[in-house]
Amino acid sequence: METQMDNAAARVPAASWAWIWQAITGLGLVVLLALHMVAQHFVAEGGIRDYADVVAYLRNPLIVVLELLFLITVTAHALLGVRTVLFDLGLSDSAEKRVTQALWGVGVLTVGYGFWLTWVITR
Amino acid sequence: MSAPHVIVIGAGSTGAATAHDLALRGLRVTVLERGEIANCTTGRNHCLLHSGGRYCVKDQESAIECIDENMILRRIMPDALELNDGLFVALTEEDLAFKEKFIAGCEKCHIPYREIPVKRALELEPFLNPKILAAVQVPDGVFEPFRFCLAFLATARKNGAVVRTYTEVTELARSGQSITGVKIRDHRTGKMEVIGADMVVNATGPWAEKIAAMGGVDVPVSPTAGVMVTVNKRLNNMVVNRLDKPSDGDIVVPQRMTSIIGTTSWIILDPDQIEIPKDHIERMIQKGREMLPAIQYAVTRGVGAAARPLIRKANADEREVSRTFECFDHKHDGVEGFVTISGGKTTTARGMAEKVTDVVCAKLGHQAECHTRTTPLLSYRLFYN
Amino acid sequence: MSIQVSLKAFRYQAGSKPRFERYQVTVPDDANVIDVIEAVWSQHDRTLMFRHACHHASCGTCAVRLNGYEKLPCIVSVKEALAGREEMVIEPLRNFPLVGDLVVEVVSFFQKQAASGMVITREAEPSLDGQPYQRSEVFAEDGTLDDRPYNRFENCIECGICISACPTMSATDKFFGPAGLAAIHRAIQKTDDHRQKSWLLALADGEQGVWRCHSAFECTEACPQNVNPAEAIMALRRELIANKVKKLMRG
Amino acid sequence: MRTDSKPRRVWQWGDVRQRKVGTWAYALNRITGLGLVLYLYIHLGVLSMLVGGPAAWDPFIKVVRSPLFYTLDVILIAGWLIHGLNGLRVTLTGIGLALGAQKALFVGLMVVAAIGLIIMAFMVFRS
Repeated sequence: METQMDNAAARVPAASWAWIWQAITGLGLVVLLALHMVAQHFVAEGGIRDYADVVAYLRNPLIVVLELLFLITVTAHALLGVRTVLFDLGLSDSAEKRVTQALWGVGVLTVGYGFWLTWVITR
Repeated sequence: MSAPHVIVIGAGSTGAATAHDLALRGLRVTVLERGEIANCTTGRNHCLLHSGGRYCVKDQESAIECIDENMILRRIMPDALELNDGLFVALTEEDLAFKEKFIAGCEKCHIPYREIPVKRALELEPFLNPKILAAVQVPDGVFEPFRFCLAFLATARKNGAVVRTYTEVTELARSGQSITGVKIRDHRTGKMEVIGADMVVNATGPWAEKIAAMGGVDVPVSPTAGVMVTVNKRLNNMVVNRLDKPSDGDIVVPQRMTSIIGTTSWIILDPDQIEIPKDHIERMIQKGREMLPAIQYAVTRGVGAAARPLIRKANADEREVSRTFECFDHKHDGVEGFVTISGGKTTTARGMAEKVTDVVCAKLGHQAECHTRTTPLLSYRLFYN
Repeated sequence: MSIQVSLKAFRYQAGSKPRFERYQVTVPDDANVIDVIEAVWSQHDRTLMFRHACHHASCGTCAVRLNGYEKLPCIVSVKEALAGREEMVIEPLRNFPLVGDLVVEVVSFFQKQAASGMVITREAEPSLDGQPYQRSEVFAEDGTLDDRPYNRFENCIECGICISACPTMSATDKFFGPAGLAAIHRAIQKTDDHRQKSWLLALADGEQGVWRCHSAFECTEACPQNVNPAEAIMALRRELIANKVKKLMRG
Repeated sequence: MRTDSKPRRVWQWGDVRQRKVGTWAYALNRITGLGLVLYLYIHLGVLSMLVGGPAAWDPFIKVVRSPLFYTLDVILIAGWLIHGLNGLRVTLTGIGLALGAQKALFVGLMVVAAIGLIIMAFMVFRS
């Protein structure tokens, strides 16, 4: 009985981290999205209208940090959400593993792309 | 050579317990049930694990069967019982006069009993009529009939039995004077089949007469209906019985979050067509209120009636008929390979199974002893695996 | 007094197409919906497959969808079922494999229930009326007196209604589901064994556990026995999160 | 025995017929969530035009400032509001808070979303 219990406990990985991160990033987004909108419309006076405005906007280092933080958070939240939806399709254990790995890849690429784009514009 | 094959018709408590006993003794078993497990007589019974108290005055044979089986079931299915005992309460001077006979009956049938002071009884059961004159405690209990059957069938399946629900027996196959199997319709697929068997056990309760007729024999079983009225509150901890001879509305069985008032008794022609008389429902509520007045504040949750199998005896009122069971070996009617087990109660199902399995084993020349008294049953949940 | 009831019932037999069939049956005016289903069987078609046993909401077999919603037909009156409509519609539960007609295969449900190890009987608790169950002296096996609390069956009758009502269960079977998680929660409440408790919590925290619930609360809405599985799931989550926070604080 | 096909089972997530308010919330959260993911990647894709400098970006911005795109903006904002506010309900109830009030909470938050949407729509079209 005891060994059976030990084995079972060892077999099931805690699935809570995904939910907890989803909640944390979700709450983070409420704040960051508001800042994202406010910053774009009010920090850049009259809103960001053309390319010159974009470059000017990103010259503020605080804005760059804010925007990149926003990108990381929104990507994490979005991909965790996609992961949940895919898992609810009733995938096999190995498919679940592959989905998680693939989404990590997509996430890294997305954030990397954001960093690269910021670098190209502000360079 | 493989073990003989026995078909059990009916998956109520009798069929379930019989399948378990047969499988435990090493026979190959197939259970055939036309609907869901326990869908009629057993499913809609009173859920009462009898102490035998109800029968200890007028029907001591049944009472002894009940208390013996009660004690066995406590050992073999301890997780599937509410064991809170029962009270027999006297409401009138007449009831009080019955008490002497009741206690003598308990002594005679070795049913543990204890008279408890009225004040104490009212402490234990706050909803009891405060006007009761006496209370006697006996080891009644409560089971859940569907799961009761599942526990037997789960264990039978582990021992190799095959259980087929939604499979209706349409004819008995015979060769000369022997029953050689059954013809069935599998309702899942609509297909007809013939299944061969070395022995067919008719465990169909009040339908026993119908199945026996397929084999060209007769069994004296009368379908007798009884009404149960369930209210949406649990008003008693223990089973509450009227301290009197058996009558309508003489018992309130608590189960889960509800209390079940029972029962009436009338002979019916067809166990498939029961019309519940409205006055019976009213009478149940009215009689129940005499013992537990709070019933008037509860809402009726469900009303059920099912046919019980009563073994006919000449010139007896249906309340007077013994609740005991009987096993009919149809070789006495000139038919081999066919046995009927009927009568009895869910409480005595294991005992009925033992008796019919003894008969089956003797007929088949299969040497095996009964071990169901001491074999713990599997969890009912394991029926589904 | 008898009344005529119209109903539309889902019919399916292995190898043929599912369809709806209309029936008219005669039942007493105070009948419940299970009596209507039984009347279809006894008055029209003896091949109709449906589950039923106790007719008072204890066995949990008869659960179907009545007019679209999960119900126990044994405790819903015909009057309620026909309120504002000409005919009632009876279909099998969702999210289970279909055996035929109104019968679904509940094996997966009982396997999930068994995972918790919760037994069917519970120690006595305050009844619905708020009246406490009191301790009684009852008989031991040897006939002597024995002190033991009252017991009773669990509220959950394992009818499968919550599984049918849960939107997450519609596409995945890798979820203990509302009843399964409520059972784990009950088993945690019942045990004093520390190891058993943490094993059960790990089960709830696992990949088939509480994190697959996405807060639709349909289980609690539909449960005929007021088990409130959603609350049990959220209580498990709260405990799991609290444990994690405590662990973090301790480093 | 018959089991529904996977696509049919997946469809049942979004099938809110014969369901109570909880499934409405569930389905809305899924649909808005997936829509927002789609938007996120379209948005990131569009931003790649910035690499082409003012010659690529400025004409595009002119196109975007049209009633059609403003309407799309309003739909986007509706998605944010519904998903964000419902997410608040999921998080609160998910840690055991406001369990008894989950239905009222959903309805209340959706009313807030509707009011917020009207204000935001007004702001979008005025700018």
